[in-house]
Amino acid sequence: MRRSTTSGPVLGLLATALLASTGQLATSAQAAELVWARYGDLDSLDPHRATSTLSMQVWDQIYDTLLAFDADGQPQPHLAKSWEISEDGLTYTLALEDGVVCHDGSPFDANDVKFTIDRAFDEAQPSLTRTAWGPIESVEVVDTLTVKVSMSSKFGAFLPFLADSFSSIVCDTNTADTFGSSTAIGAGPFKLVEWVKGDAVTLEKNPDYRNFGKPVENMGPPHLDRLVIKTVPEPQTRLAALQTGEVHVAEPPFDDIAAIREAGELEIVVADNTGQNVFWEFAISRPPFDDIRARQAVAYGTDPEMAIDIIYGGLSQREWCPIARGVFGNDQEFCEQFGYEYDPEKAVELLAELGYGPDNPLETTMFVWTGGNRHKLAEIFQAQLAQVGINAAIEIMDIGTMNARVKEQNELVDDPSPGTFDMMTWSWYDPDILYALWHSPGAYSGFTTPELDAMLELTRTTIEPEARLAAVQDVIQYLMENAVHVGLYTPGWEWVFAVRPEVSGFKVGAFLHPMFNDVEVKE
Amino acid sequence: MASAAEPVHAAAGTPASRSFLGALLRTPSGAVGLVVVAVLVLAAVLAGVIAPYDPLRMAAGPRLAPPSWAHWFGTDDFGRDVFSRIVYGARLTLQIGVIAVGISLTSGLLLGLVAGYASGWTERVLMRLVDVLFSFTEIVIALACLAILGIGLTNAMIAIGIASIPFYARITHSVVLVERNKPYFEAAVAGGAGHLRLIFRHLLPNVVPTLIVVGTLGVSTAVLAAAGLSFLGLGAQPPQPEWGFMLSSSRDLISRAPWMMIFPGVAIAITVLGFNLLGDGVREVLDPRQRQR
Amino acid sequence: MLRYIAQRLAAAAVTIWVATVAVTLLIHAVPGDPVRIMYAKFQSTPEQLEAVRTSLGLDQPIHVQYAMYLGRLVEGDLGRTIVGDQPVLDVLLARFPATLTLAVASLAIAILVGMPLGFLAAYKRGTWVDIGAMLVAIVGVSMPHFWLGLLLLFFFALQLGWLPVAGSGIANLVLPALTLGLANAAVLARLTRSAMIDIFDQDFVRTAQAKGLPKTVVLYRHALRAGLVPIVSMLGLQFAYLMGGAIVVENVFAWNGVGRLAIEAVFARDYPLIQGFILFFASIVVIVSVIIDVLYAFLDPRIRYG
Amino acid sequence: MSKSLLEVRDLDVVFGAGRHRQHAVEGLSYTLGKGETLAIVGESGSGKSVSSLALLGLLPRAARIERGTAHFDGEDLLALPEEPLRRLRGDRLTMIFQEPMTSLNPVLTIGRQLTEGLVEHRGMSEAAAEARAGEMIELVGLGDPARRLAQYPHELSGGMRQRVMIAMAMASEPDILIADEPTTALDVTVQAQILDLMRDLKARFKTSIILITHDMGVVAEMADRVVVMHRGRKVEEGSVGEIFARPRQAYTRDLLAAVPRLGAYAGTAAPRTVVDSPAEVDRRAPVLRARGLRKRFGGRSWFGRGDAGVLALDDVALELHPGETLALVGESGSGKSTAGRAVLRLLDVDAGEIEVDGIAIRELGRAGLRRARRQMQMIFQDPFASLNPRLTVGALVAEPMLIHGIARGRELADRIEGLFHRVGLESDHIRRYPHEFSGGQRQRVAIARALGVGPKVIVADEPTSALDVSVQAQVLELLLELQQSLGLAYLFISHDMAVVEEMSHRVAVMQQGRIVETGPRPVVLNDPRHVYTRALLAAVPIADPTRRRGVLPRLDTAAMPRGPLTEIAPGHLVAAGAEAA
Repeated sequence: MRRSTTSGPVLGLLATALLASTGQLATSAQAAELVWARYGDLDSLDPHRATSTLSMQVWDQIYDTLLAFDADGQPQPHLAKSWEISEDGLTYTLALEDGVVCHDGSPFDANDVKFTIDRAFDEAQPSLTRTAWGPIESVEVVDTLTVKVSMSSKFGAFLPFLADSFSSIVCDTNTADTFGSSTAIGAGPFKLVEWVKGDAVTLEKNPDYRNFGKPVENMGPPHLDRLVIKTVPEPQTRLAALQTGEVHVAEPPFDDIAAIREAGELEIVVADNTGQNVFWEFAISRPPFDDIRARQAVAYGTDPEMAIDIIYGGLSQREWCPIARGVFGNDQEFCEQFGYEYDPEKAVELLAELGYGPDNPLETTMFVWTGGNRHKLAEIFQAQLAQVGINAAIEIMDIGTMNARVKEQNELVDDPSPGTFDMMTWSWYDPDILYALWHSPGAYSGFTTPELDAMLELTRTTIEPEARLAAVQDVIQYLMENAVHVGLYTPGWEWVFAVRPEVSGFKVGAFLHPMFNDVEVKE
Repeated sequence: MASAAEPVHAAAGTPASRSFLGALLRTPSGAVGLVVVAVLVLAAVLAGVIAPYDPLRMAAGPRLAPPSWAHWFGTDDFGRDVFSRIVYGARLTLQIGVIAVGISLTSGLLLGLVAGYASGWTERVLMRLVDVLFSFTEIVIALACLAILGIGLTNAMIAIGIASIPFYARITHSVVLVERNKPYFEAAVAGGAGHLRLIFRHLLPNVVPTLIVVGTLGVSTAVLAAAGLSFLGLGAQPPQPEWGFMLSSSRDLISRAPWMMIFPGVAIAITVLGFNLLGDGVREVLDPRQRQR
Repeated sequence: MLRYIAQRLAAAAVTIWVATVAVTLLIHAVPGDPVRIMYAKFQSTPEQLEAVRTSLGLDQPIHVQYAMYLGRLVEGDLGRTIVGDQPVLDVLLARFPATLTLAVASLAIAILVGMPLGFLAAYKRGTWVDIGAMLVAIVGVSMPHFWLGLLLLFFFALQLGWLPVAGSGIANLVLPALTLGLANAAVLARLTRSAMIDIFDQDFVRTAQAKGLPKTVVLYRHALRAGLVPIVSMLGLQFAYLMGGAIVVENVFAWNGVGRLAIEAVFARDYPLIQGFILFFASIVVIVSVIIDVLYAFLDPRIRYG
Repeated sequence: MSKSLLEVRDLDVVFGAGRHRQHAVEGLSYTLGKGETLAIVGESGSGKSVSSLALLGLLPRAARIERGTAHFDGEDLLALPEEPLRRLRGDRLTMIFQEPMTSLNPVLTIGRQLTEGLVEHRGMSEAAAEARAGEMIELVGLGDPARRLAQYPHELSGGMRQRVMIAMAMASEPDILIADEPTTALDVTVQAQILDLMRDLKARFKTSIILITHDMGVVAEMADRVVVMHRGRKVEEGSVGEIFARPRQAYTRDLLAAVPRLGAYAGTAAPRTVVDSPAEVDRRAPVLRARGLRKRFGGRSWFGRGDAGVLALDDVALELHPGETLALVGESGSGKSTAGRAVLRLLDVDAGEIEVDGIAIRELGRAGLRRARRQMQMIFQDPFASLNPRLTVGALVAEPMLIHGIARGRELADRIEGLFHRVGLESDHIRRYPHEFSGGQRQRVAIARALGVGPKVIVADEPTSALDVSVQAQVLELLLELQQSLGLAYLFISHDMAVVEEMSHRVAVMQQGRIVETGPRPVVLNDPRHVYTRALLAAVPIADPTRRRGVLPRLDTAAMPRGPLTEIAPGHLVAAGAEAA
């Protein structure tokens, strides 16, 4: 993109405007500031009040977690330097690092941990992710730096959860009404300066920060003075802003990635181990998808390989499994045996068995959530399905709405309208997600059977890796054979970053946690 | 002097007649508007014949191909033919116009007629309500309707229709007020005419010409509004070849495939312009006071 | 005059009151269970939903709900958003300055471009200047805001690289304000022209001419001064129209105002936020139109001394 | 006759172009002497206004001068470029217009509008101009200059505004004042005052006047010489005495003959007979009787208090017998139209009784009222607006008959045809739309519609005031003929005393909602007892230049007696306290 170096704008107003913007740039360079532009804003600064990736990525900067994922996605000690698990597997005793302080200067200790967990289980306003914490019965402050968590049953996914942003530790000084909307006190690498809703979150360096287990080189406070996380919804706008230097890091438009790489100015960073998985999921409580053949017809009738190729141009991969690559239990070869290779004729056959044909297409609706070009992907699937005789209307909605709508669809047993299906997405660090999704009553009140419940319970209570793998794979096989949870591709959202050349040290950790601890902006 | 009023009545009195089309074609705006609208209708009716490709067919050509002989308006990111999509889009556009204006016109007409005819408290309450809704502005009412009805093109049409009811009610009401204070109305009352006769035989025919003008102009507003909602993602859903929706999908590709942005925009602008001109033309024919302007 | 203002204020109050009723009813017009649609994040249990219902008062009879709503409203409490659980009023107020900036800048452009154009066209009625100006205006009226926005974006930001594409600074204001301003200038030009033609046809303009006043005096002192009265009276409507356009334009340019917020809210079915937005937006439009009505009264001695 | 000041030669003014080209003025020539008043008379469309506007370069956009000269002070006004013409305009040549309500700028003060011309043309300082404006305000009889100059037009009545216009036009002591129907929009008493004022100022400033008017009475009052125009051409020109006494052209003669003259029927008790065996007035029982009518308009607002509104009817009583015409006379705002509409229950009065043919109309329900409306019909003032433009005149005439179930099908068609013939229209008119008819024909349609249901009472609200005099005469003739052959009773509402004299048996004079005098027509018109009636009659311009009236005293409406009516002679009632010496 050319920037105006000629005499330029015709209007005085424009000239002033330009001066203003260049002026801004000059100051930003001096203050070691980095601007990260994202397609949307976070929902809340309170980790218990939102579930979006956009929110989590901000929490990561403000708060810290007891454990941290290493580059391979394995949970490692972080603020908790060690832990003990009782014989029966029901009690976790965690020892905390000494000398950590919250942003307001108060010491970070066991009380903060208890405050956070109690808050998550608050009767009136429980955390949106309460169940992911596991069957916690009580939290006990043993001493300042020791905390004991008791479970009512064994929960294999507890430690990985403590490395996830949903378990961000909220300091116990967050008692103001404004917490979540204009104040947030954590122990993370950056402090909150200001959140202008819809526009930007401004953070500044936490000079007291200490890193124990995060997979970055810098063990002290971040090099950046300021981190500004801006909302810029339009991909083209983000790209333009990247090119002019108004923004340093952003997700580029997918269609331009090839060109960006060719131009070579901006660096393209593709995150691995995102834990993200995109899959088909059906309202199985009523026709047409109460019949497995209808579900299989959708699976046979769509070609994810071709679709992601067109839309993401090789930046995404075909995913056969219901859980993402890098997550315990993912095995492409294993999953592919039970998968559904693109086979339109087979789909037509199955539909014919059900009484559908060219004159009597199967009518249904496909839910898709906004962003990441998923609506375009959906449009391709829609066209493919039309060829086998499935008329799928597309409804695009935000992820929160989609969660609600999917659940509602499953619960509408007697509704005369045809059941829907959806391109659901989940990002999780452990196969325990399958328990959340499919163990009765199920996150979406969807497909459940007693035998699946039993299989899922086994994945929770089996801690020994070999045995757990077998248990997980049994579940995978069951889900795929029943065409309940049909994997499509991975990763699925916000995993590509374009980074300006003057920026170094930008990393995206496992499960899509961008980390700015090592980042430096050259003059 | 009464004679000054004569030409208005003279032309206003012309019954919907043979000469109307002729008169319309003699006004420059009416002629251009009529041609544009005729082209739109033809495109909608004959879309199957005119469009070289199936508007939904992906990979009808290479992806993001610039305009060429094979693809006059280029192709989109799925390799669909933009020209064919625009031609088929005319159908949706006409539907939007007819349905949205149909809803708002009939409801607004009824409301305005009743309010204007009833007078007294009925009128005050109804028109007060209409004023209130009016100050909500159309887009907000449309958004509220969509929040209730849910997203989709049909719902968008309904929402736009509902949102413009206050506008049509106001216009109808103001015309009814003028008409019911004219002596001919009083003459009909004096003749012993009842409610229905007064409303339908005397008021309605005198309100209709104004509403024809407003309705024609209203089609352009409705098309714009629907395109706007579709652009925001609240209206048409894939794969509908709705022009506003096509524009919104061109946003990410504006630098790589500007033709995806240019042609649907031109189609909307020309259609809206056509209905605006047609409305101006009809007004010129029906209200000659405007003609001197 | 005072009575006139009192009447306008009373009318405004009625409008806002109806708006409060409308937004209370809105939640009940939603098909299905609004609470479930709003709060059915994947973990919520029936008990939690029931708790939400009680806390929102949705288990109460509708008039009680309305009373509760009004009670909270008086305290400035418009409820909390579904997405992110933020106070609705805070969210709206945080975004409003951006919308106001855009609206004022656009209105300024619309007035500076549209009024002179309409005035010129009316004055040169029937000439090529008039036809040309009105052709430009009708094309302007027919252009979708968002398309004009995209075109400006394409040429000024992407092709010429003169202006930033999005953001919240002064430089970023130019394109959205230009888009919204020009589109409204076209409307205003048409309105001004027809108002001025009405004025030019008035007897008193002929009187002024008959007095042998120079053309400029006839035009400015007599015609324009009197023409301002109907034109200003239309500005209220114009502003409402402009605010409506702002909703679209904000989304084109990622301008961080209440319009973008509203669209996000509709997508997320964030009903408390939608309710708050409607009430807020209607109030703004009503307040502005009261201000314009008062301004109008100052221009028109028939009201000023009425 | 002094030497000529303005000489217009062969003036052609044309509207439109091509197929639509139309002469508004064709070959008009006249001269205007110094200090002379020249009246240009004609009916609507005669080109009388256009010809004068052309002189000042104020033609409407669609019109243009094709030919002619107009020499004024050695220069041809028609050939003069805009700038020098502008300097003459408003200074040496000034103009006043018909509509005082709209001819002043509503957003500028009277002072500003009065002074700006002086500042512009005479180079006066603001202060000097203001002083002069104050003088003029006094001169036109407005008084209290300081207050007036600060006022806005809407604070003044129509008559006062016309005085302001005159002050504006005369402030520069112009050579020529062009007055385009200066009193047409005014009530007759105000008209008389304005005419007096013009005469007075003319004498004072030695100004020549071009007076454009359709009113032969005003011509007779004011003019020295007369130019009669018809369809753009000059028909006749002569001194006012010649024109009235010995018109040479048939058109002029007809025009003069059609002018109703007050006093023409002073000697007869009833309107002239136009049929062989006229129905007599039946004095046994009134067909219409109203008592104690009261109606207040406005006054209520959302904020309680507000103003008290206008009392449009205040204790009004009427009685009308079969075959009789009761004329309701008064100026604008007197409540006469309200009274007419009230007796038909086209509007509801606040109090009072109304009986039509023995039926108490105010007590009737909806259905009863509809039935009762067979007995009473109305003819409206504006024939252009009183016919629904979207229906054929046949359908319009048929409508009341259909509603009242009087006839259907073939019989209805026959009746319609019969009615059309009855009012002097042709059978092939039936299928046409109102706009295809002239004003007079439309009024005939309206009459046919009223007649269809065989009413006993017809309320005629200024039925001819929108018509040219020649057409007016024909319509009046028709009304008389219908009354005398059908025995109709007319409530005849009019402001025109001459027409009233021609048409009515009895007269009721209304003023500000009250009847101030009523009685047999010859008695009231020949021997008026109420000051207001006298003033009304005195103010009527007489279409006879030999009988010019002197300056009239100004009327003090506030001091007029408005008490209850008392009978001073059989059937002659006057508001109490009105008995003057």
